[in-house]
Amino acid sequence: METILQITDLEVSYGSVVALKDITFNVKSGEIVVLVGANGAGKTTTLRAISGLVKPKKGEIIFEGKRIDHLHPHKIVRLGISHAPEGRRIFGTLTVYENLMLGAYTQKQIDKNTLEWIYNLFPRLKERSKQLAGTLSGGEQQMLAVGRALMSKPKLLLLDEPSLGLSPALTKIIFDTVKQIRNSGVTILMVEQNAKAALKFANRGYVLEVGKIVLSGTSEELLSSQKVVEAYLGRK
Amino acid sequence: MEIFLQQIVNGLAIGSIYALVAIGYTMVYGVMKLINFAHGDLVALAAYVGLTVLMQAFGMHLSNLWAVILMFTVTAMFISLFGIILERLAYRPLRKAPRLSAVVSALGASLAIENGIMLIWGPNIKVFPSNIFPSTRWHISGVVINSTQIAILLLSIILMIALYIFINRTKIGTAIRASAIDQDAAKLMGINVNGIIIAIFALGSFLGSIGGLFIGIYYRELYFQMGWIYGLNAFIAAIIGGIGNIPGAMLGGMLLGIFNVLIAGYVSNTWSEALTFALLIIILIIKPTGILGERVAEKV
Amino acid sequence: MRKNLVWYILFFTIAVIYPHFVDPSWVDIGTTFALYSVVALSQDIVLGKAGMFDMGHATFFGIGAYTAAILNTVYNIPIIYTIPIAIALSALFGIIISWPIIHLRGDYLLVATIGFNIIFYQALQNNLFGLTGGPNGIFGIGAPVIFGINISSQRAIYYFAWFILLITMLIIYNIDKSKLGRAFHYLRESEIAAESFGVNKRFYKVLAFALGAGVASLAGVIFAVQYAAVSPETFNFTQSVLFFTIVIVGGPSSIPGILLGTFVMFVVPQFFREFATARYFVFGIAMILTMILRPQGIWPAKFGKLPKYLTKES
Amino acid sequence: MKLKNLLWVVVSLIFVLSFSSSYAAGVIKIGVQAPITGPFANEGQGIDNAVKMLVEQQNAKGGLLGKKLEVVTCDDEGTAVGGAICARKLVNDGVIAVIGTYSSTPAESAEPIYARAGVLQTSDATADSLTKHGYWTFFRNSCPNSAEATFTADFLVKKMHFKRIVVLSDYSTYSSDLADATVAALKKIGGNVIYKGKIQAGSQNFTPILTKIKAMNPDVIYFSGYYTDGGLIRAQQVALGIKAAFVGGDSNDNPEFFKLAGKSANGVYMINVPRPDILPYPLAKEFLRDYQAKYHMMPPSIWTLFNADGLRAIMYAIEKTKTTDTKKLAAFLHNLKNFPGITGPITFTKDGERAGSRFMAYEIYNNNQYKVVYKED
Amino acid sequence: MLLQLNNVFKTFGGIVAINNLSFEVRNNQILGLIGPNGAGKTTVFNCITGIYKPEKGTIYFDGKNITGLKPHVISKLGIARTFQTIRLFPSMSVAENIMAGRHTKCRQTWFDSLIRTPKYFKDEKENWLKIKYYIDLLKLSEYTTSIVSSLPYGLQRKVEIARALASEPKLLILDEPAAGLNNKETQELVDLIYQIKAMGITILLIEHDMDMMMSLAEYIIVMNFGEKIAEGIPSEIQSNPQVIEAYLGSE
Repeated sequence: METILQITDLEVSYGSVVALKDITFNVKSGEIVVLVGANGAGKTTTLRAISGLVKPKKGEIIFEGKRIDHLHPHKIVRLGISHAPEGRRIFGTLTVYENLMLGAYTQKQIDKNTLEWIYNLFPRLKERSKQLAGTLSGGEQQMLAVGRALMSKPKLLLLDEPSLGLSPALTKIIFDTVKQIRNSGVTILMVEQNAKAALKFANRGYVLEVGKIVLSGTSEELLSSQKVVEAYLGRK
Repeated sequence: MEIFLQQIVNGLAIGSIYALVAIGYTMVYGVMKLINFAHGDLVALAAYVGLTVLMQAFGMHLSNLWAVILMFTVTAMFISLFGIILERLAYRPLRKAPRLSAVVSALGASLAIENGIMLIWGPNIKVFPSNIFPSTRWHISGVVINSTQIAILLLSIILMIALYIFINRTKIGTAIRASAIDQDAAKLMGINVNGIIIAIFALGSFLGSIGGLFIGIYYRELYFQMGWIYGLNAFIAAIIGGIGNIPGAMLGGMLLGIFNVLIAGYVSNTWSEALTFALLIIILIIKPTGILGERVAEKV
Repeated sequence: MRKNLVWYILFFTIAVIYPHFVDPSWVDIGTTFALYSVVALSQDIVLGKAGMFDMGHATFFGIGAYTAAILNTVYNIPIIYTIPIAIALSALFGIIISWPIIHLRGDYLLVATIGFNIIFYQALQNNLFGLTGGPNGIFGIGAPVIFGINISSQRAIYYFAWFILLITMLIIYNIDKSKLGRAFHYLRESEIAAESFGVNKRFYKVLAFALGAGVASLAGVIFAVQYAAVSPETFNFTQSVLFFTIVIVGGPSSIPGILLGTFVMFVVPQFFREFATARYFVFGIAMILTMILRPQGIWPAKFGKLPKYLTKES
Repeated sequence: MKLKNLLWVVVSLIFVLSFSSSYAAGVIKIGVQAPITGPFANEGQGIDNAVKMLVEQQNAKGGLLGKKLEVVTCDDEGTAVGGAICARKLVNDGVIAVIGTYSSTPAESAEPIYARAGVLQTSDATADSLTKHGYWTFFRNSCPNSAEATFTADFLVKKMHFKRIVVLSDYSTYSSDLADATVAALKKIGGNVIYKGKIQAGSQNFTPILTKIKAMNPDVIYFSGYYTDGGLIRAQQVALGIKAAFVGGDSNDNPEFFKLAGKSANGVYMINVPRPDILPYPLAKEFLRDYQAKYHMMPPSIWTLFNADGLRAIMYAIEKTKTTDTKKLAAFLHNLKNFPGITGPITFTKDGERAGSRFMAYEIYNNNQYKVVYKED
Repeated sequence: MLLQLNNVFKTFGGIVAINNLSFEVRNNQILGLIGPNGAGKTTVFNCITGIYKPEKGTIYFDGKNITGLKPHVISKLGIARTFQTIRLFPSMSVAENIMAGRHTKCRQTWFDSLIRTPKYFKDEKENWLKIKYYIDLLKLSEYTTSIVSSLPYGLQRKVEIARALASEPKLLILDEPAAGLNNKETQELVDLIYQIKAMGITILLIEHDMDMMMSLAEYIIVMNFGEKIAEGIPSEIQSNPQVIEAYLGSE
């Protein structure tokens, strides 16, 4: 498989606070890769650096052979990276349909098939397309955030905590959908707290601790690693 | 009753001008959280530029209609461009600075434009020719309405409907609304937020320039400091409607126009400004974010 | 700390000898500079320290000037006794005005304060209660007599104004170095953290307005004495914009910053009087440039000057 | 970063370098206190232009007493405080006389300062109080409000027989004083004032108050403010279909009034001293010709000419008394009788009032033609 | 019993953030509050400290009903806190930040401040010297005059704790104090928390670093979806299947 995203020696800091240090990893085409780790470990910052919302201090981000770490976010979206950010960040006073349209902002016109596909993935969104997004329930908002990100027909989808605040049943639905999205050919890099479930369907994972990658491997390796459990529940 | 209706008619005419100008304040505030104190002076500048273009057009022996069309197009284009340049020079360098620094920059821009007008066109008042619009008057059961008022009201409403459609039905319009809600999320949609800010200044200045030309056509008197009065009123209108909210600005403008005439006509002419502001303060105390504004809770 | 003291002594020494070297119109400008500095410092209590966007401060300046003018010309009360009355009245107004609007955030508060200024201005113009003299204002205000000295000559008023500036600077300095000033700063920097550590938001915010109003009012009384006249346009909204700009251009919450701000915004335009027609044009552009080059103000406030018993040893 | 610092230094230098003033010996200094900026900027610049032109002409003839004249201008911005600052500045610059200012408020705040310094002051400001303080240095070069008020009242009641009179003013010292004086004069001769109101100058939208007035059915609307508002009030009055006559006080009499009022100007009555271009005096024609040649425009109003006369009277006094001692000049001026002026013969009374008023009432026809309908006897 | 929550209920725009939560904190206990992101832990803290007003339920502190009181009143009663996202006074110095903790303990009135009465001098000196103790305790003395926004994250966390301690609280609420700290700093923090407990202060703690939580907390409350799903001593919690599911997720 060919490497779609390569990150080398990435360093990010907010003011004097170093958030990421020497992060190196890659994502291969067609994979689901999960970043796991406790709060404050730097998972979200990694995604923000890839989509251009924060400028790295050092290091390279290469997407499909092109260096993107100096580009504006809107240019990165055009290259085919879509980011469903932490906390969903949907446009609450716009309708569901308008949110989806914004997802397709970089497209010349809205692809009916993509829309249809997203409505198939999340039938709830079709039912509520005229409703204001802010009035949706938490799960529906998450669906919208993912659906919106898919509207730009990305090659690489960045998902930040898609199960945050969702009930187990809803989490399952979201995760099933993530699998479907991958099966349709979109590469996925996700941050997930629900590590066990995520690793179940992911190909590979990286464990972050305080801005550094401390462990990496295939899902199976990580799932059986004591270190992952420790990352959350601590050493006994 | 006739008197009351007459007041309402007059209030709507001035209110629609306030509304056009208020939209410029509200759009800039919505995305940049900046009170653009120079907007009112841009409106005044538009009236002066319009008058100059009109006189040139008459000089070229164009018919009234063509002269007016030329005036509107040239002025609107010039002022929109001016708005874009203003943003680039006076506001963009301050986007990461403390908010009040940008406010002072806006006050400086206001002072510079106002006195720039005086340097170019002189301190004397300038007067729009009275014969550009046919001034027919209709008496409808005691209420006098003239054609200029109707033209302004109609054109304003058409412009506002067009803006409403643009903002709500087009891609760029939706992008503008999205940028006002959450700039980072907008960037992630592939929206060039810098481009949106430029668009907002162009659009706000465009509507302001139409407002300025209407002032010129309706009242016909221009003086270099007039921007302050219209700017302040339009700004109040934007606040009443809920600053950042475009339909709010339209509503606020119309309401303020009507408040103004009703207070001046029925309560007290000499206290009209004070009462308008007292009303504004009461609205703010009761509904701190204006009539259509939304309360945004801070996350702790 | 020592170094600062030396600078301040130098500053006031120059101020003391200044009127002996310049012509009378510049003495007047020096007097007005001192008074405007006092108003700007008082505005800064609200705007710079407590972080509330107040763009109507000329109201309180005006309340002081008009209180002195009315009490002196109508009721024949000597100016010196009008000072405490003016301060108390203005502080009371500060409380009454700010109480209902104190919860408004940022720009909304700014609009509300502009509103109060415009209401005040129109009240003056409309000759409220037949006392304010309408658009003419009030003429023939007397001079204060202190310890038998009649403060009526130009120089006497000059020194009196600078004495008031000195007192104000001391008061502001005291505020900065105390529980009171720290509470204001905490509220500006983070309201939630301040409240969580026991700072009573409403009390301190209203108090900031009351103190700001009181001090501005003091300057107003002397201003009325300086010109022996008060008229509404000296206290209109444009004047508030000037005080607001002084604070932001100079550097919020910084005493030297605000003095510099007053110099740049009030004294410098006096140099330009020769270039009357172009000066405000150039001045507007200079305001933009200043903010771009110095977004925190010309002389931003510095924190971390602590009592010696804390920083010395260990 | 370095570039920023450099720019900063340049900006500060611009501020400081502008501090310069020059002193020249062997000249007679004449001050101009006028609103060069602010809402009356055009009037102020008119006064400044006129003074500079006359001084230039005098210097071309060799000046006065063998010395050149020099003009020092100070912008009072039309405010009381600006007036006081200017007065102190001009006094210190060593002027012997000050021409201006345009409006009453800054003239009044400057008066005591000139009086104390012994500097002559001649202003067109019309507030009655200006000549009531007993300052020997003050000379009014126009006519006081009270004279105009009496004339206006006579015109409205005795000549036109208006029964329902509305009086409007703005908030300025001049305008509200004139309105008050006119109402007082009307009451004295039994005029019926049905409404007295104020408008905010520059607000442009006067329909609320006019609509209110419409319901009162007035015969006449008298406005004592400025042409910038008067022209619009008339236009909006007609647009609202209010049939009443419109009478404007002297400050309405300005070419811009007719532009603003458009066709509605027809039938308007103006109360004023003679207009610049119908002044019958050859000096006036000469002045207007020179002014137009030099500045390529007409003076903004008659007030420019009044101030020009103020200057001419003072220059005449210097020439006659062969001194620049202001006490002697004042004594000469207080006894000046029928000195030919641009605005008619100049005579000053003991309190510095210009004697004799020359008010007329004009009716406007053909948009901007004047016809005298009433004159003082 | 120092703190007692009874059936506290709070919603945001129709979404339930805390659902009938009850628990109590005993004197001088270290009580841990854990749960996945978005479980409502911080909202609980905000309800206790008065930043949010619970819609239902009561909160008792030291025998007093503090439900719905203003934050500054609650602070005075002896509750101090740190924040999840650091909330210092960014442009002020370390010492001035810590001095905020003394606000309720300073006895000078605003008038003493204004004209510098003898009471002012005495009060200032007393309190500055008091915070000096906390500056030394947290080993911040070399940063006393530094502006906090220029300090690294770990030090900022320490300043927050010092500020809270300076108010001499009965109850100290720590919201993820170890977030963003490295191992060494975390270890120091653990020692510090033991020291604080030794001072007789009760501690309520939210923390994601489970090593730290398990070694520190005497008793743990587990939350998910705004509800309490488990409580007990650390070893019980660590082997509780419900907790494991909440954290690692079901399949």
